[in-house]
Amino acid sequence: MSIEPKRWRWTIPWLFLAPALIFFTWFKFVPILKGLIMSFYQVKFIGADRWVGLANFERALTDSALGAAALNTLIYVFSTTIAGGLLAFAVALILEGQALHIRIIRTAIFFPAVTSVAVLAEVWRILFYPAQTGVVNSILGLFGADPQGFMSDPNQALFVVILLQVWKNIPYSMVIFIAGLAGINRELYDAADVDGASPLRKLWHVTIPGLVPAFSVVIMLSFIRGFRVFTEIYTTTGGGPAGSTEVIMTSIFKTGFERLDYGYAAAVSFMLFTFTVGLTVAHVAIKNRFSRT
Amino acid sequence: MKTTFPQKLARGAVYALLLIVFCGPFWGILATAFSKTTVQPGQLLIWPDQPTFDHFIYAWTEVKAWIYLFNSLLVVAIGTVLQTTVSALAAYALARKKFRGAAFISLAILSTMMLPDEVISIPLYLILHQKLPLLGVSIYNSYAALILPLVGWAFSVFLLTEFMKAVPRDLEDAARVDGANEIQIFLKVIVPLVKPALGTTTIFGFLMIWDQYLLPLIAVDDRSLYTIPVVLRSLRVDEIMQQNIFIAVTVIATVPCIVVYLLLQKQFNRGLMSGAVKG
Amino acid sequence: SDPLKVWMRYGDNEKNVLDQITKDFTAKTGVEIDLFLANTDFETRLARAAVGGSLPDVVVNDATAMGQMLDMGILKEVDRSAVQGGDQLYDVAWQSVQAQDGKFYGVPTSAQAFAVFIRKDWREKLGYDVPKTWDELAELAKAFTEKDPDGNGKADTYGYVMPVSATRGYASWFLSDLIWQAGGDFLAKKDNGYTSSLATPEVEKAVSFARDMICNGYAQPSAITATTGDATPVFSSGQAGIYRSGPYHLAPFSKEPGRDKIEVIAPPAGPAGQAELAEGEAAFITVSSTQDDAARQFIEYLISAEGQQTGMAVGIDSSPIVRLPVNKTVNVAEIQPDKAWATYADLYGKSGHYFPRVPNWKPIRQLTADGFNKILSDCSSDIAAGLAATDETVNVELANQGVKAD
Amino acid sequence: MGSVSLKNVSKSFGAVKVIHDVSLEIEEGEFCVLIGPSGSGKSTLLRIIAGLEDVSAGNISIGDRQVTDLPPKHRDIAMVFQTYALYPQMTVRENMGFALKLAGMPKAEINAKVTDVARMLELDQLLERLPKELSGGQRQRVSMGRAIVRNPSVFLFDEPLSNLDAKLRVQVRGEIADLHRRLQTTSVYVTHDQVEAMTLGQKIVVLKDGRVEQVGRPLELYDDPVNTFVASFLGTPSINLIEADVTGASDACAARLPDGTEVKLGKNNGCMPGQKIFFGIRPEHARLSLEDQPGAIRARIHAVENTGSDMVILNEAEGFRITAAFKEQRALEPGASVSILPDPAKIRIFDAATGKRIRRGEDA
Amino acid sequence: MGSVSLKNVSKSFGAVKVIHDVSLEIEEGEFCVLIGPSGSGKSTLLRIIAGLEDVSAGNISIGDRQVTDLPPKHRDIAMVFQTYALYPQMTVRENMGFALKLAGMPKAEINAKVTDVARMLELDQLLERLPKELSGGQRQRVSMGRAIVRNPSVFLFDEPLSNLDAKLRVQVRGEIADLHRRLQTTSVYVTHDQVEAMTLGQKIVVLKDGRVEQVGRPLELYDDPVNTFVASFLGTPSINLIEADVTGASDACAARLPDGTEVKLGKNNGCMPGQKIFFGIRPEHARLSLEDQPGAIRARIHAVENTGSDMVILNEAEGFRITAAFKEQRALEPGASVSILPDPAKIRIFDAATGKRIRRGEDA
Ligand SMILES: Nc1ncnc2c1ncn2[C@@H]1O[C@H](COP(=O)(O)OP(=O)(O)OP(=O)(O)O)[C@@H](O)[C@H]1O
Ligand SMILES: Nc1ncnc2c1ncn2[C@@H]1O[C@H](COP(=O)(O)OP(=O)(O)OP(=O)(O)O)[C@@H](O)[C@H]1O
Ligand SMILES: [Mg+2]
Ligand SMILES: [Mg+2]
Repeated sequence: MSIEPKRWRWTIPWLFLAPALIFFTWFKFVPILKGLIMSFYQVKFIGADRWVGLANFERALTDSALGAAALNTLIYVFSTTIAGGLLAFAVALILEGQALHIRIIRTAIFFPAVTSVAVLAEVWRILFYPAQTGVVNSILGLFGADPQGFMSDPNQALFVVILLQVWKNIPYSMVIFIAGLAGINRELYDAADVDGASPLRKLWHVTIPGLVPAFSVVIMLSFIRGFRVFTEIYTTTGGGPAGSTEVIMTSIFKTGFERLDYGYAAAVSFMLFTFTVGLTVAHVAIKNRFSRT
Repeated sequence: MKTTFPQKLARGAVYALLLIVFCGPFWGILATAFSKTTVQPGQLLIWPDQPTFDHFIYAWTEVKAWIYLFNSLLVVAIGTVLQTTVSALAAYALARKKFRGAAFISLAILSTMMLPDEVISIPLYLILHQKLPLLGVSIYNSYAALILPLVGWAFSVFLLTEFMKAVPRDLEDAARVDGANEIQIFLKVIVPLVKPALGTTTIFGFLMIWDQYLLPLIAVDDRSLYTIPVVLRSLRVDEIMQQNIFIAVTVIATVPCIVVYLLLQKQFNRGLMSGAVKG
Repeated sequence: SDPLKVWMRYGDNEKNVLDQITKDFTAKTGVEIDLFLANTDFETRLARAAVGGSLPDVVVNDATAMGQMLDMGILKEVDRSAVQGGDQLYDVAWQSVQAQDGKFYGVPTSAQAFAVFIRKDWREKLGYDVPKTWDELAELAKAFTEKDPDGNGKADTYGYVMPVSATRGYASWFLSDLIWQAGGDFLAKKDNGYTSSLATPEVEKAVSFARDMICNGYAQPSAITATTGDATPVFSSGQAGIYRSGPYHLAPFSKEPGRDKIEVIAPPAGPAGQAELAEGEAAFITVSSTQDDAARQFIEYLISAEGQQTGMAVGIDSSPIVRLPVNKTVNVAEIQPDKAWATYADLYGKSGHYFPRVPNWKPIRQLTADGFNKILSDCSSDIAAGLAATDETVNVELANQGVKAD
Repeated sequence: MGSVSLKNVSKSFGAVKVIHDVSLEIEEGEFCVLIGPSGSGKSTLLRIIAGLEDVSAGNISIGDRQVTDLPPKHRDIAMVFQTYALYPQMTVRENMGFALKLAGMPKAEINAKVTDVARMLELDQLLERLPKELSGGQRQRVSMGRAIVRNPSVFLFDEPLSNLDAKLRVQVRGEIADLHRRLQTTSVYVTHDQVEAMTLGQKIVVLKDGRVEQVGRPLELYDDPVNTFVASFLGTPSINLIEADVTGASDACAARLPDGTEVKLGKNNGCMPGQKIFFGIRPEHARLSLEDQPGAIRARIHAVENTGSDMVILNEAEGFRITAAFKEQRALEPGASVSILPDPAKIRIFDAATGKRIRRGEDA
Repeated sequence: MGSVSLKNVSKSFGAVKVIHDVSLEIEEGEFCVLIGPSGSGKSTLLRIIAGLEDVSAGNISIGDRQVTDLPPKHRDIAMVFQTYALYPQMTVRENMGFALKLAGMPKAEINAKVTDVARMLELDQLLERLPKELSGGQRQRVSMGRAIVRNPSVFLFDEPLSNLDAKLRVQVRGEIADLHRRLQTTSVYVTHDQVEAMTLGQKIVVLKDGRVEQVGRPLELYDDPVNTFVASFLGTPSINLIEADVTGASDACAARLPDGTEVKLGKNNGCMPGQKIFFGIRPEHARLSLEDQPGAIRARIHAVENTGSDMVILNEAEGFRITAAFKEQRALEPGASVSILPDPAKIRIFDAATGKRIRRGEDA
């Protein structure tokens, strides 16, 4: 390298990238391509697959069950984003600071974010067990409420699985907000004090504008997680009852892996994939425009 | 401006509420796993009732949780190290080098972050069966099959890239003037400076590998290679298992994650925080 | 030669008996067995193995899964007459592996029927008789729910444990008994195929009975999302007192809540009399197998009197893989010490119903389960309309499978 | 309306006392500069006046109102911050009008006021821009505009120039001075830059460790510092402080420098023979010549710093260093021998043990 | 060993050319300062010398070696960065020894060298500390120590003082000067502070927009600038540049200032009657008196900035402003009428159109 450094310098980034590129290519890019190709076929298990062109995609667009799942997904994404974001923001305001007890609490409430989804789902099934003796129902009982059906009630099930995602994401988003809060110029609060702003006004005119980047990160992460949500739902309600918690990924899983219709599952997957990638690109573009001007 | 006693009390109540909501369930699970009393579905004990290790002993000897725990730990240890190393190397190139194609590579890697794993499981299964190019061996049904597909992970590449971008150029230049070559710059200057980010990616990488259900399903046939989540799932469909034993296995599945988190949490918080502000 | 690769849809609970069987078989024939067990995602694994060209030689799976495996094209035809000992098998068992084209693609290895477990201690405490009809069943469920059968002073018990989640078709699987007991059926067989026959007063009666159970609160509260995995602990932990299940639960329920506390009864008769689901497992040889002889030998061992007897796991610390023997020469009542087994055998022979043998039952099971689950989860919905809607989706699937009658 | 008066103000953060019993009177219309090293409590004191920090003890009044317990918005003050603290999401116009809007002033009136002040500060072209679209100097002016618009009794400045580069700093310093000449509003200005303090202040308060060391007009402090701290804090290059012994009789004693040179201290000098003192002479009062001079300090040039307009000569004498400064260009090279003659009227002496000034009859 | 020579060096970033054909000779042992406004290419030029940037065209040699294509480590240079660029995870000792360790020097030898240099820079007590445990000035010294330890042929400095506060800056500036006097290593020093340039440099290179405007000794540039850019870049307060017309005959013409005052320009002034010029006079060459003087500019004092050691008087004349500066303390108040007399020998005139200097016979 030192003999003719200039001539070989271009290879350096590629040498560093090489291991990653090998792994990504073999275990991600190639499967993605294969999957994409599959979506144009009716996949047979023994013998040659049957080329069906765009039929799988057409079917997806007219599949009403998938449409219902897509609607549930949207509800899921927006509710988890809004509720999770706002609650995490509130928790961040409460737990901002460097005092020891606050740091300990922050560490402790992070547990849900570092626990297996499989375990979390189990926790949820236990907590929201619909019997009167269920944990949450017992607590509700203290306030005189009737036992609720929770995940057994088609009207509540989606709400309960949304709550799971919110619960799991609050600590994570909270840390991002706390970082954002630490980045806000203290003098702005002083300036607002001198200007005569009330605490609410300070929140609105200083804190929230200062947290715009944090909100942007939180929303983006929540969107990505929301659109591809699977395990959280599959292991709690399995999409039921009466399809009330069916989302795109559980629907894909059922057609692909339970009914073994791989071509169709691949086609729907790629539509979802394209959508999320598009969403990310749009987000990055918007963010860049904002930070440039 | 001074906090009054009622205010303090209110704060304390809010803290308690947060702790109950976010940690309470874990406590309940722990208490139940150590209780002799059989719980009904939907019940947790607040305090261990007739404390006992029986459920763990059963999980250990009968369910043979230790085999799966060992597998999980082995896979997660090697996997996390490989993943972090490979990601850090790639991040170095993406963050600190200008080269043709950088934007394209970034985009390609980023896009895999959006991809649900389920989507590529069939093609991945086929690939695991194929012989690796050049090496001519198939890794199917081996530890390698549980590890290698997880080594490339966009999230850690990107987090580390963001961090490495923030390392002042002066430091790299200083090292260059001091006579360091690329490897030395990477190891001695960049890596020590992105330790917090490494902490963060290690925890999330750990969790991600630990949590794998689909990969073991398609990568191995041999029961002796199963990992904890697979066993957890097959225990859940096992209708004969006692609830407490199942909860005990759940505890076994959770403890390593929490331990790793607590060990790395200082780095982790800093990493998450500074990474986040840059967004 | 290579060991014979065998995949079985069993879990750890059956491992010991299977080890015993393979050991005996190898000792007898010298053929090595490479055994793989999976009780989750079994079909998914099979599908992947098919795509990846790594299918086993022999698959032991639910007989109902045959349609799907045929669909995948992985099964070899079996010459019934060439199977040694095949003539000793019950004919009804053979039918479960007969495809639409009249050919056989597997060999039955085990059968079972479903009966009802009841908390005998509760029933006696409350002074009720064994229920013989739906009404008595409902009465008992009501009593278990409302009369504090466990005597702890809390209203924390329920009547009937119902796994009616839509997941993997549980609702359909559970309701089948009731439908038949009411005199209905899933499909109507015509000359040139089937049509869905759910929108009938009989099926409506069955669904309505189940829904009342749930809506009156006599079923366990989580019924609507419960699979059997969720439901079983409800019974075993003493949260509810009635559970419809197979003989494989005898052993565990004898430990918890305890043999003296439970009884096994014939399912209470519905408006049309007695009926219950009959199921079975079967062994299949895959198209990619190159060891047909060894495979056949293994299957023949499984159905032989010796194999069946070992499979019943008497004296082995294991769940049985043979619930009810398919071999006529084996008498379950003689082998199983618990008399309840006889009840099962009796039911299987007398009133057992297999699911209809359309080319692929699984999708239909899923569709009907989706439909039932939807109806059951809404206490005020129009049952007939829901069933009619389900009929439509099932008919579409029948058409897909090419067996829709005009 | 605008005098500021602090009476025995103390402030502790937790157990740490950072302001010790400070009393201070700032007259109406006066420009008062608080100066001191980092951590001396300047910002804290300013924030106490603003009402952003509570006092632990003491009283503050503005005009004739006791404001000790009033929140900032009721103190009739405006503040300019080191980081300008402009609301990033608001335009210049909105930033400047924000306080008025909060006070409930009608929109038209706010607009008129803002436009007025913007014109005065030459910001009228920038009213619709966001802070991030402004240069450092412009931001600085907006932050001043925001304060002026409110027409407060007192302006408070916390190191308002420290984020600007050297050239801009000089310019904006001039603008602040002009503004004060025009508006005559009482101002309290925190800085740690002595040039700013000297050029802007009508009254300078020197703080150290939360205590007031000296208060006075700029030249008063420069010429008549009460101790070595104040003497060396003001002036660049710093005053020469040379350890010396007092010799001779008390009414006409002299200082013996480490190299043996004796410098007459004049009469009524308040010093005692044998006493250890610091002999202080500012560089511009140390006359340097290449010829030998009687009574002069003999030294060798160590380094010459010539900026074209100013020459600073660092000299090594026996046992100490002494700096001389002047504006004329002279050909001087390191290594040359020189003699240095302190201007007798400008000598300042301090007690070596306490650092306290010892006043001589000759001190102007 | 250590001369540095740049021949026709150009550098583009993408399509933007930031260094235009720069040639420069720095002699062995010389202390050369690169100065210019922000973005003028100072850092880029320094990084080119260091080998941290490739050149687009041209050659660089250090000593008698062509180094154009060599990587930094083979150029025998050491560099001190604005941010000090200390490795945060290494102790002072490790920081200083890092380059030697990389070069494979035995541990004992490294230790000896580091200890040596640390003693020289009074860092010996701090060797085991981490950078974050040091003050700004100490960090600065460590970063110099790290450079010195390597004993390179050339030191490169990129604004090494800009992160220090004013007092410390003066002190460390002195240390750098001392060090250079001691080691006599060729040094290239980038700054945008003209005081640093004037006091440290033996040679100053003024850059603007990637082009060399003028190269010379400090006083040469101060007294003899080639254009208005160089003239106003050096010196604080800045030179007064007043638009004027040339009147009279060409061998003895005068400048008519906007207020009508005519100032004789002397003979051989190279100017043409009727020409528009900038009339330049530095503040310290503008003599100010309260009495009327014949031929003087009449003005009114606008503001007085008195730092105790220096007085800067900003004056308003009719149509222009003019600044005067001096060291004596005089009683001057804003509003007073004054007359200002430029020192005839120090007048510098520039073509108004091009900014180019017009040389007069009288220019010293
Ligand atoms: N909120 C606070 N909590 C605890 N200590 C504080 C706080 N604010 C200031 N201090 C301490 O009070 C002392 C005075 O701080 P202050 O900011 O007033 O100094 P300063 O003179 O403005 O310094 P600088 O020139 O660095 O701004 C310091 O020792 C500082 O550490
Ligand atoms: N890596 C780069 N890519 C593109 N343009 C660059 C790069 N580095 C510098 N430039 C541009 O080159 C020009 C010269 O930059 P340089 O950093 O040399 O200026 P400078 O004189 O050191 O300024 P400063 O005093 O602000 O440090 C600037 O216009 C700058 O924007
Ligand atoms: Mg301060
Ligand atoms: Mg620069």
